[in-house]
Amino acid sequence: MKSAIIVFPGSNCDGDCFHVLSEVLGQPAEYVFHKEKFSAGDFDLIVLPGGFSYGDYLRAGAIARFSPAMESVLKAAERGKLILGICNGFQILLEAGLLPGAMMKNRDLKFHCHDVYLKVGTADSPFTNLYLPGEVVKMPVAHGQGNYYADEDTIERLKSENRIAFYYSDEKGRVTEKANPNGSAANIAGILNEGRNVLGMMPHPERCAEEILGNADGKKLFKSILEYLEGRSKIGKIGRS
Amino acid sequence: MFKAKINVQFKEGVLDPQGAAIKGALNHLGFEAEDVRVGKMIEVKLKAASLEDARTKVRTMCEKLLANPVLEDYSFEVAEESL
Amino acid sequence: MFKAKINVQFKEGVLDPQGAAIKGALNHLGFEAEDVRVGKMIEVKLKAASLEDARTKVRTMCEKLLANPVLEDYSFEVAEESL
Amino acid sequence: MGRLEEAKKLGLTEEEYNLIVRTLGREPNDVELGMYSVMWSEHCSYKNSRPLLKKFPTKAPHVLQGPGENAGIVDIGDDLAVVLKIESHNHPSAVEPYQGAATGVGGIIRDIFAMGARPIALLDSLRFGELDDPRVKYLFGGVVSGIADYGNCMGIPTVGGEAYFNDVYKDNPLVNAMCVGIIRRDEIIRGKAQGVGNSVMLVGAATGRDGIHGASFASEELSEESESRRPSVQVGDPFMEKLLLEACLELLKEKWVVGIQDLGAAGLTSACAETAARAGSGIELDVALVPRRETEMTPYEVMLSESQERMLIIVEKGHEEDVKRIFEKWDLFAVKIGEVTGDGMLRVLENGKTVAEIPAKSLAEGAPVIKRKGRKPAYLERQDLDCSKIRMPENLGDVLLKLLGSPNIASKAWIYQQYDHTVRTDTVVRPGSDAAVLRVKGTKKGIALTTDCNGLYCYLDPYEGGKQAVAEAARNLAVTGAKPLAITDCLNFGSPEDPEVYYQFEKCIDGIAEAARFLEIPVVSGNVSFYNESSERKIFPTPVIGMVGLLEDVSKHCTLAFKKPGDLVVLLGVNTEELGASEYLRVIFGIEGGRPPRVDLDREKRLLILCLKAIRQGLLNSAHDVSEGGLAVAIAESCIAGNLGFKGKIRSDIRPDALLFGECQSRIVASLSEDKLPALMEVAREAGVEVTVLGRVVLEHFLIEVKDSRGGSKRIELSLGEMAEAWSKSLERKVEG
Ligand SMILES: Nc1ncnc2c1ncn2[C@@H]1O[C@H](COP(=O)(O)OP(=O)(O)O)[C@@H](O)[C@H]1O
Ligand SMILES: [Mg+2]
Repeated sequence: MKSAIIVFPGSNCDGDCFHVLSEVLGQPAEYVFHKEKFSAGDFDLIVLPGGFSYGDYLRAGAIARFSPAMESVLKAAERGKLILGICNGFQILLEAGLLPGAMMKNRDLKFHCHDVYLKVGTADSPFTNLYLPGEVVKMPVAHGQGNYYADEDTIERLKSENRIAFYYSDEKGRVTEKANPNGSAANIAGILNEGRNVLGMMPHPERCAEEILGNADGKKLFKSILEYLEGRSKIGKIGRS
Repeated sequence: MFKAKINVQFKEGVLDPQGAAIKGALNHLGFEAEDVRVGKMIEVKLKAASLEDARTKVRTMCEKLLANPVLEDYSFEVAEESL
Repeated sequence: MFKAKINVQFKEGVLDPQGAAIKGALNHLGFEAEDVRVGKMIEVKLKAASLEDARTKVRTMCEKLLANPVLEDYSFEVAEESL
Repeated sequence: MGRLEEAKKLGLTEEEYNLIVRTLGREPNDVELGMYSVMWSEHCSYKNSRPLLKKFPTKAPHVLQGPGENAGIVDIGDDLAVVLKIESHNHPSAVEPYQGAATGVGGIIRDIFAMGARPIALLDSLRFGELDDPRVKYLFGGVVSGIADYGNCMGIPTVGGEAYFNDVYKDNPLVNAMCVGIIRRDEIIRGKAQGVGNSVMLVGAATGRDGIHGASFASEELSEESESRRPSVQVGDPFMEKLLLEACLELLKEKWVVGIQDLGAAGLTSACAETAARAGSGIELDVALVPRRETEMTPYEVMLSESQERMLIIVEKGHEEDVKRIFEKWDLFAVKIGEVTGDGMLRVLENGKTVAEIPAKSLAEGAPVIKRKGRKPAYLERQDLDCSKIRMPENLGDVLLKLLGSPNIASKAWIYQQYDHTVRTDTVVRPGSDAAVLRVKGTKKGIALTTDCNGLYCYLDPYEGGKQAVAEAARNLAVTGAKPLAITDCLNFGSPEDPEVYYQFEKCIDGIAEAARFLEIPVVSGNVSFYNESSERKIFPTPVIGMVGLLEDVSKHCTLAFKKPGDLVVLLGVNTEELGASEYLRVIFGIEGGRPPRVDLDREKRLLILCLKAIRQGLLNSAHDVSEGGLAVAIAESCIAGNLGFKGKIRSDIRPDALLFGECQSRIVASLSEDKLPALMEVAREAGVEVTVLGRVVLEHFLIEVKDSRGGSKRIELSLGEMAEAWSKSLERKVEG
């Protein structure tokens, strides 16, 4: 499993993703600078890391999506390569149209950095196959603009197509208003594209993938990807590609 | 040189957290604000061949970058700037 | 009911990092933007006794809350709204 | 107007002016006068404080860089070193809280990467007036979001700090930011302009008219007039700084980089004068080459601008294009503005014509030291508080709840949850404990970070207060399992021209120096902020101590949370009857008085040794130092953090409120499994520290009984829920309510 981590100007979780993929999972990973195009064939997984690309000026992710590397990301997505956008990476995927909807400022207008509980919405994806559907996991969030918005039809579609990967929930898995840290529609914390090869999520699995950090719930996400790519996952092969 | 004043606002029906907060604060200060919407006002000075050309350019800017069609509407005015 | 359109902008000379980033992006996209400044456009619907009263109120809002006098200037228009 | 008059208007004294004339051998022109006035302001020259700062112990075998550079550096083994520095941004934050705090964070980060280090953590030490005041609320909210937005965007976790509220800070909030970086020992870079003919380059943001005379602004009291000078406030651009950081770190790997210096207060003037003075060289530059954001800037404005996010780089001649290539990658410019000369002069040209010419050493180091004499303030003479006149409250449970809800003790989550404190995936112990712990990737090690100072103690006894700040910081590190390594200090005081303030300053320094020496923790960097007063109030003397400690094995760290029902809860150290200066007296009786608790440094040292040993040997399940609010609050905090209760009995003849809420020093509340008690006793005996069993960790009840030898007793009985409620929501309610 070889990963590319795209470095946008202002990315700041690129090193964290690199660390998890290479040190914790022991898999090869490379940084790709936003000014470079790359060949989708060279990588199995493309990570759009968190941070503040272009300072989040104008709108989070709005400027980054025009970078040359994103052209390659679009092509790779089309070819069914796995794309994982975390936090700012999710915002970029939305702006680029690879995922539906948009992000707004958190409803209390404050940046939120703390652990949240997530209910796994679907285990039927390359990213979540090691989780159980409905399983509750803990992950840190750290964002000021994680208030997911989409019109009702889109939300309905995401639900009916089983594309909501994670919901903000309480410790017991109840998807309540109180457990929603930012005002996201339907408590959405992460969604898949139609082909299920693109995942965008606000919480940071790379920040909770090691015991020393007190929580390794996020490691399963990266391991799911590995399982999938090595053909061992219970979900078999998705979509085209 | 042309100068465009571009106004980007949330679509009708999108709940604007910043507007809601300001409304709360205004009412707390004793004003009777019924509705508050916060948008962006972006002023761009640009080169273009003509006013028409400038208008086309500004529209493209808005569609490509300045407004997010999922959430936002935009409107603008363009005027020629004398140096 | 009155409707105010309030425009809040950085004072001359104050660094506008957001404007600079947008300018960069526009030029990257092939536009010839010379200068970009980003401000806020705040629309407030408010109750007031008269247009005059509404103007006074909006001015006070700006001074107390909506604009930061250290860094920002404001301007506004008020109109009466028919229901 | 005569030159001298003009000099005075710029804040220079007649004596200083005469010295300038003597140094130059002529009258200074406008540009020169402006340059002198900022460089010789207190903020840049430390002219009021330099002799006293010499009292600090600054040397130790692990110190690689002491005071005098952009930041201090200490060795942590494995070829790695930690870089640390704290700085104030009080005055700018009082005028424009959001930008003031943001640019404060930006500035301290630049100090760290100017040494070649990767910044890995931020801390913020805050003091504000009481939150009932709307303006205070505005300032506080603005400062917190300014710090958040800057640090978060940079991707540097803000892992700790303090927040204290008291009316004395109403007009002059304190905003101190600390940054810590990590560097390979062999990659340390210094801010020196060496090698005649080498190129001096300016990189980062374009220069505007921001913050001209900011440094002198920070060197005077806040007044109506300074309010009206507001436009000089700078705006921070964290995105630009992030690019600058990455570009600089990439650049600094190159062997042909000679020196680097951030542009902070006094902008280009200071950066050039300091780098040249450190190397004993000169610099000649042409202001016409400086990229600008605004038109028609004069040489004066260019030299004094405090536009943020800029750095000065000195490279070997011939490598200018290499520098440009690296900065272009990050969409930044790099421009050669001048070169290093051998004549020791800072020569400023405009299009080839000389507009200023000053010996660099005179600018950077030549400000005449001002010798002042302190006078013991009258309030210190009539201070003794007769605690026997204080009636004991009926219900000590209510007292505990009130204390837990005091913003000075209550949870600071409202603040630190707005700070990204988990980015970089090193944060092993997050904010909310006594000190943050970060792992050091690639090693087994960890570092612990804290900032501490109790301004009320320092006010009521500057010497003891100074000592206590160091002792408490060390204790906060020790309870995580970290051995204290180094101090960076931020000395926030009123006007040094006031002999009583000067007295406070001198005594605080004596106390800090004494404790640092005794506990063997060198001071490696710091900052002085004077003139924190308005016509109505002076702040408490507030010498904030930032401290870094080392854990040899980060997996053996300890936290304050109780872990297991059934564990024994013990007190390490002894209780003494000291009620003075306590949060208890302040909150319950409105008294800010009495003698602050004494620190017996010998006792403190033994306690630190015991705590470190016990944690290293894996004896303790939790450890928490006793500070504001005393023993009862400390136990309650360990309960709330662990979501567990406590049941215990304490036998003592100290009056119950003093026992429970007095803030006597050198105490730690720890919990451990019962079978480890003999081993702990053994280590404690060796260290010479008393250990008392206080009770046990239980599921949810909270019960403390106090019994004296005459059969008297008092009790506190509460539910965990009500304590947690009082503690966790209080600050949020104050700010948002
Ligand atoms: N301004 C702040 N920024 C970040 N963290 C803070 C701030 N104020 C307090 N904290 C955190 O809250 C916790 C409690 O702070 P404090 O009561 O000062 O601890 P102590 O008494 O142990 O020094 C610490 O973990 C501290 O780092
Ligand atoms: Mg403590």
